Amino acid sequence: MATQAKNEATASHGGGATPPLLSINNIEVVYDHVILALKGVSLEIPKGGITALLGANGAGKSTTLKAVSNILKSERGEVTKGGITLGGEAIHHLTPNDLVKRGVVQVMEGRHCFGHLTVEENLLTGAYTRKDGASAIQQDLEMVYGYFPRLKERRRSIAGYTSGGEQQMCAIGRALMAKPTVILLDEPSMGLAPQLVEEIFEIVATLNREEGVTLLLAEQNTNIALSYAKYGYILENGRVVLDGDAETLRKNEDVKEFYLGVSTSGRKSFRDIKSYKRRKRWL
Amino acid sequence: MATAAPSKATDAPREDEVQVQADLAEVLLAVEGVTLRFGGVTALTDVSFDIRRAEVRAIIGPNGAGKSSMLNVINGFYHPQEGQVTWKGVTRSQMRPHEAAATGIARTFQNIALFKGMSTIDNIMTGRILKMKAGFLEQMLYWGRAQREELEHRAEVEKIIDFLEIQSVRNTPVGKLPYGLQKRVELARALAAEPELLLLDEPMAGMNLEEKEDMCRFVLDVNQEFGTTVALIEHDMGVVMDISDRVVVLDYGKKLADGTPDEVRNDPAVIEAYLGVSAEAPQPELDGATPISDGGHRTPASVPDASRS
Amino acid sequence: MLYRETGVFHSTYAEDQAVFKLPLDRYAVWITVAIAIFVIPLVASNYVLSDLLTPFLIMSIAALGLNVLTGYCGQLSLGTGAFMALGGFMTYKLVTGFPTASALFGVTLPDISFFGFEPFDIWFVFMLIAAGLITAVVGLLFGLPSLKIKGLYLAITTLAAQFFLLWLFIKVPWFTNYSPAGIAPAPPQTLFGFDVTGAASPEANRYLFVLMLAILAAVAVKNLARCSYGRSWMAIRDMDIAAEIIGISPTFAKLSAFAFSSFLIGIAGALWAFVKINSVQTDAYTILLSFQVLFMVIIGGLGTVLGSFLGAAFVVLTPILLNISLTSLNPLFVAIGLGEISIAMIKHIEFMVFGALIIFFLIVEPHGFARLWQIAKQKMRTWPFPY
Amino acid sequence: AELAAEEQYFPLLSYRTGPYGANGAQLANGQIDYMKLINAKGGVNGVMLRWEECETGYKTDVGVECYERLKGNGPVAAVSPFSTGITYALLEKAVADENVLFTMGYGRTSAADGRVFPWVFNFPATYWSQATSIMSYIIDQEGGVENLQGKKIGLVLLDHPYGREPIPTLEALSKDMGFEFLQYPVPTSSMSDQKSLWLDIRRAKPDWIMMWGWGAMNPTAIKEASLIRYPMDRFIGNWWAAAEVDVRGSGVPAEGYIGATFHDVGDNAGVFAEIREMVHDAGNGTGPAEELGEVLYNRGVANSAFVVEAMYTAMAEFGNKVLTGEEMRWGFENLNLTEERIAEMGLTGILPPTQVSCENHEGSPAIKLQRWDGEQWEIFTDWIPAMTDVVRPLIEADAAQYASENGIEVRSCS
Amino acid sequence: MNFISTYLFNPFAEMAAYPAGVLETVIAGLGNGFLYALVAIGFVIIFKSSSVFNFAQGAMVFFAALNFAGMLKLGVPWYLAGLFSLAVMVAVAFAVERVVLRPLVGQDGLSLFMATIGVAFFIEGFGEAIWGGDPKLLKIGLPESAIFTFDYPWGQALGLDVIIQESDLLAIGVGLVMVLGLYIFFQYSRVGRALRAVADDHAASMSIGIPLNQMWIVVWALSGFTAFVAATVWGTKIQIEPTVINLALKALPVLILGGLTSIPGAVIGGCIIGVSELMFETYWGQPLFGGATTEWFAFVLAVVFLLFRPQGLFGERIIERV
Ligand SMILES: Nc1ncnc2c1ncn2[C@@H]1O[C@H](COP(=O)(O)OP(=O)(O)OP(=O)(O)O)[C@@H](O)[C@H]1O
Ligand SMILES: Nc1ncnc2c1ncn2[C@@H]1O[C@H](COP(=O)(O)OP(=O)(O)OP(=O)(O)O)[C@@H](O)[C@H]1O
Ligand SMILES: [Mg+2]
Ligand SMILES: [Mg+2]
Repeated sequence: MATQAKNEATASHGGGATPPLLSINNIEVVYDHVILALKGVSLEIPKGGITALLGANGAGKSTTLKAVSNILKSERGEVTKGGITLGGEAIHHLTPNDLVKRGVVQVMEGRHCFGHLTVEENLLTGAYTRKDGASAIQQDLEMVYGYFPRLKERRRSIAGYTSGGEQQMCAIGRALMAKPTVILLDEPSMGLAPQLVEEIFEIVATLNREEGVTLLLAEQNTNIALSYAKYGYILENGRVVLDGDAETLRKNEDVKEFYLGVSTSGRKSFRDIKSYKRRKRWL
Repeated sequence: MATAAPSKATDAPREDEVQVQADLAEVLLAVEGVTLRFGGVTALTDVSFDIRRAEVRAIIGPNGAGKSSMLNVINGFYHPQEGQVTWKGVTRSQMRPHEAAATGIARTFQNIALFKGMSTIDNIMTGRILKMKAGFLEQMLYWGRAQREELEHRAEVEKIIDFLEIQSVRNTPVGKLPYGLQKRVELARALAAEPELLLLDEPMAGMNLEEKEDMCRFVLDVNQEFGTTVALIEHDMGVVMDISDRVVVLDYGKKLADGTPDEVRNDPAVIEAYLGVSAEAPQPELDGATPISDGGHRTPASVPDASRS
Repeated sequence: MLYRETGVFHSTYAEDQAVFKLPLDRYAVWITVAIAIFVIPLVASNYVLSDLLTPFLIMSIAALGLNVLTGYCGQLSLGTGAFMALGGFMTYKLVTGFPTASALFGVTLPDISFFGFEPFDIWFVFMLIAAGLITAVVGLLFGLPSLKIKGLYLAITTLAAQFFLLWLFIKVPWFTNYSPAGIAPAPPQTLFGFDVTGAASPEANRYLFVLMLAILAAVAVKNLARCSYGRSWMAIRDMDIAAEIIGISPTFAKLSAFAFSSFLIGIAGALWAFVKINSVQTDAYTILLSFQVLFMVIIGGLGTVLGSFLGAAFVVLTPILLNISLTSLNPLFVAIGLGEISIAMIKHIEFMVFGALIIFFLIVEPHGFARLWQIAKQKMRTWPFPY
Repeated sequence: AELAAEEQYFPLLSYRTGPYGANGAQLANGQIDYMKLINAKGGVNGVMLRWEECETGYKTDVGVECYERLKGNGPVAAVSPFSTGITYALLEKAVADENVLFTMGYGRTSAADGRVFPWVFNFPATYWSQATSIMSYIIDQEGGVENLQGKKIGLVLLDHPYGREPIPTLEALSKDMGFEFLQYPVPTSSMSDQKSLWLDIRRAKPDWIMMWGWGAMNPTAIKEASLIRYPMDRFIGNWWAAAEVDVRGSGVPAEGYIGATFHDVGDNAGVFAEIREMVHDAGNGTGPAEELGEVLYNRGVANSAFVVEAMYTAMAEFGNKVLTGEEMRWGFENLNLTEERIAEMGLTGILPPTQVSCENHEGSPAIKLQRWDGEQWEIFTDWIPAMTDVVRPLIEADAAQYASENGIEVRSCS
Repeated sequence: MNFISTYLFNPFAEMAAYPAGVLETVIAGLGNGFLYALVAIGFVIIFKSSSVFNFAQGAMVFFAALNFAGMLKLGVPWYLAGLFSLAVMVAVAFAVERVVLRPLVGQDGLSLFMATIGVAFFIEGFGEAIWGGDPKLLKIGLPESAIFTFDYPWGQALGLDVIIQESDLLAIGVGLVMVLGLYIFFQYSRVGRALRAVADDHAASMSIGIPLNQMWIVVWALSGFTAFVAATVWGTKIQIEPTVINLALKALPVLILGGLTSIPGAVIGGCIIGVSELMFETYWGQPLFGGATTEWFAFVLAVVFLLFRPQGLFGERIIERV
């Protein structure tokens, strides 16, 4: 399966080429019946690609991901317009469980480990939907420990007491245990030490390369996101305001200035920022 | 005041400034030989460092190094098994958190700890509770001192709100705010207490560049305007190196290095344990948020942490 | 845009801090109060006054009390019934022990009277407050565990108060002045020269008396809620660790909440005995009452004054109205050949419907009626547009 | 309204649900069946009876609400809450509304003092009287007061106003008769958990046990008693603790268990034949026809019968019309039931001969005792009069305290 | 001095004087304790796996018993009646999940707690509406008489005069079995682990594909089953009528004593409370405080315990971090 996936991965470079694995067209999300969080967002996630979802706080990144994985309901939010299809199949009616069975797993913003379970138990719960036997699960457990040796050390400790980073690893590891084909990563870099951020993205990249896992990641850290992603969308208060290949985005002047912090004048120090009122908006 | 951003920072060359502060300023808080254990885990082992008045002190280190625990020790939420904390000349091995707050230590939290059920303004007002003196009956009747206090403190809080530019969400329940704004409200709440020492636990986590820049501004202004001492934990090297005067590096609960940003940045141990190889030579284009290496050459198995403990 | 903030500006913080920021809200409240005071006593029947509205108001006071503790301070309590009982018994002891001011201080309040209005006939109110204070002290004692025990654990410990206190009132004859059956009659009381409790007093008097107290309680809670007390309570509720770290003493916040809430609950309990059932007996303060008050607070809306009233109305009135309507429907059932429904069956149906309603409303809006009301307003704001 | 004027109104505060429902239902059925009978026979001198039920669940606050709900719906004959708790709550209301409160052998004992409680009637016997009657039986069995010295007598009581009523009397008796008085309270909230209590009894081995129980408490008590093999013939329930439902519910034979009563068991009295014929056979019965003749059913009948008799008495004075509260009160206060009159109404054995007076609202208290033979009850004593000389002073003292606390001026009856 | 002798010395003197009495009390206490535990376990199962504090547990016991007894009253053989009652409990589980929990997914504990009270009201009313409110007997030939050791030669020989109610022994036996089974299920089975995960974080467990709805059906069915067992055992001792629900309240102190999330805890808590409350009532309450102390003793005892261990004896540590 892996090899075949690889081909496809290579085949669908830069998105669009083959029919997208996951496509979101023009969805509108409302919280509490009154708060309009997404005002018509459309994304196309090619199979085997890494797609980045960028944008300021409150832009609606997490909301988008939740809309895909269908856990909006539990936050009293609902998709009021538009639709989402996975490999051509409409999925708005599916339960999160169905989605995970179809290989779509979300790693939620802000970790969400199971505080009272040990790290290892956390990982094992990740494999809940799997039917391929204990040995296979054990294998993947080892794989995860391979990626995150630190978790191996803490396998017996109660997740609630581990540090922020450890929890982040735990959350990602847990998602891996489900043998996903699509991972929705919400701000994986948040609160991680630089070299860990690297590592995690390396791991993500490896997964994408080796296992042909498709990734949709919401990131604040535009810089690293764009250097790993193939394609990027920029969200601003509930709308897609810009999208394109990682390359083109990185070249884009506005992106450079507002998201990468490099302007024509080169990189400037955080000390030298004069006024706050620089915000330029596309909308 | 928010509009008139001071430009003092850029006038004086930075190195000197650091020197000046480092030498002259009195020690505001000193941590001596602190060791903190949780059952089996040793979060901190014999850590000592000091924070001088009016400086920006950064605490960095890999995840699980014990940074947050350090802050928790400083403001009395964790009680170290060994060592003690000297705060404004008074040495104590234990104090209750609200005492710490009363004596001028305020902080923000790594996993946001706002009062979800309250509006932004009320959250910030809680920061000033220590300053409110009105009695029960007065408040019950909303009369006399109670009313007066409410109004004057409200005025103060509004200043902070303008300063941090959160007017628009003044009356929104914080639970519904996006992450980044919540962080800002939390800072506002800490500032409302007019602290002498401000502890910030990863204030810029989960922010995009723009917001980080603003946050830096705020931190620096607070530090320069009111001379508030700031101790902050941050993983974004760009930020840390730029805005902090001195940096202490923790790794696995042990102090790894302590000094000016440049000293630290060039310390091989730090690079090995934390920054990653490429940190000192960032390609200008990819710099800004987090410096990243050309990736891949370090296999996960050889994560430095793995070898320890 | 039926209901709008636009066009309403607050030039001072005073205005912006006001309870009702919008004139619309302000007027609405004033009108409601005016109707409650001047219209209802005239139009409502005695039964409605004495057995629907009065109990509703008494329970509203209790609900306000519990709301301070559970809604604002986040401390779950199932001991309400017992604290109401304490208020009842204490008031009884006080009014029988010190029937007049002179009995206590030797001073007699001057009894001047204009057309039956006696400005100095306020002894009963003092007694109520005193009883409330005693309850507050006891409540504070039973609140002490809250410093260590949290959440449901605490809730269950409050049951200890419930059962222990009631047991005490039964076992210690002193509480009922050694009445053989352990039931104390509630001697009629007057205020400003009017009979306000007792079977002989006019229903309207009782209603107005309770209404007055309910309004006072509401105002008090509202004011505290928007001052530092209220904020420290809410801070403890939302995240006690953080609250402590930013300088709020949990001890003080929790205990003050316990004391004040018990104070209100105690007064409600006294009224329950003196105004509603004309006697003080543990039988009227069972665990069931504790739960009912908790319903009121949750169904009505935690941490809202309005909610306390709505919740009380729901819990007090629904069963009675259900029962009455079902009973009166009986002829209909007979007519359509269902045959008459026995009162037992009606009771069962009443239970079922009440339970179903609780669930229904929780599903419609888990945060209670008060929130429902907010959303409605929100809708009116954006009307005719959905968002 | 036009019709209502022709009808005397009975607000029935009944309870057919909850732990007391089994007992309450039979009482209510008896009351209603008798009223149906009276109506079938053309009413009380042409005045028809009308009634409405309101479920109190034996809860005081609900009872009060029920009373208030019903009281206005017609010219009230009398109110019988069948709950001591509710009775206490209604004491003042009844006065204020001028409604007779007829608490037949329950409620506030000291209400027997008609000078303080003009509107309350609790004949044929108060709890205190009943307790003394049972004591006289015990004395008789022991062969004289002197033999009570050092004997132990236990009271298993519902920890509720009702259960606590007899305590002062028994304490008084234990003082001057020298027996040891032991109390075994059963909490209302867990009536069916009496294990510890009966282990205590097994240890203390009281010579006699009286029971002031009600509802689900009774069967449990009887069962536990038989489990510890307490001699049933020394276990005496008051007349709310000795019905068929109580024993059958216990699921044990309980042969020999003794209970107090003031009326016959079984349906040999003429009235039952009439009820069968005119009510049940007419397809108008309230409960199952089998319950005719059962203890609580009969007591329900007795309750209605007493009220109806009071109506007759009043009508003799005020004419055959719907009666006002005050007139009903007069009727009760001047009630004088002779054997002849009772026989005339076919109530022989169901109503005891009763004479009420202005100061004495209890009549001339006496009880009979019935024994459970494993199948049914059978009465095995004649009337056992109460020790009025002991009880009356206590009653007057208590009434006096009530009067002073509530500022009631005691009316004179001479 | 006098005080000391009355309150601290005499009771023990009495125990010493009549040791058989102590034995009796302890056994009876254990019997009660296991009954409480049987109900408490029901609470634990649901709390452990959805952090919902299911107040309807008591009502469910009553409901199960009512269906069972009602069927028996209709002359249905006991095994059929039992099956019926069990089936109904499972049906309740489905209904609750569909009607109550699913719409309320992700709401805070208090709302759910409230909702379960609603459920309690409903099923109590529903049950009585169908089967009538009158007390019923639930007799299926389980042992319910009492054993007098004196009836046996060995008892005579030992000079040991003790009465043991068979229903107590029954309760103890059944209780032990239930606990063992459930404990293993939760600690070691895949579903059990998932259940604990759900309790910790609804959203997260959804995001990794644990089907909340099925989980809830499972746990509610499980606790329905415990309710049914409790009802059957209880039926041998008492009549089935609404105060059963109040008896279930006693499960609460047991619950917190053992720790809301620990099944073995529920049993040990049950034993501690069952025994100590009977001992107290017998040697202090009845003789010194006018009796009926069982009303409150359990709760007060629980408070005292909690002051020293805020999460109960075996409860999960309360995680306090910032
Ligand atoms: N549960 C909720 N109820 C109401 N509004 C919500 C809820 N969750 C999010 N929102 C609103 O929806 C908008 C988008 O939120 P979202 O969390 O998707 O932003 P985001 O891009 O993920 O921001 P961040 O980068 O800080 O996570 C925000 O304005 C937020 O206020
Ligand atoms: N309350 C606690 N109980 C047990 N262990 C704890 C507790 N708090 C922290 N620890 C342990 O102490 C170590 C340091 O934790 P800390 O949160 O200080 O790390 P950190 O430096 O803040 O990491 P990060 O940058 O990811 O937040 C971690 O290994 C964690 O498991
Ligand atoms: Mg997000
Ligand atoms: Mg940290």
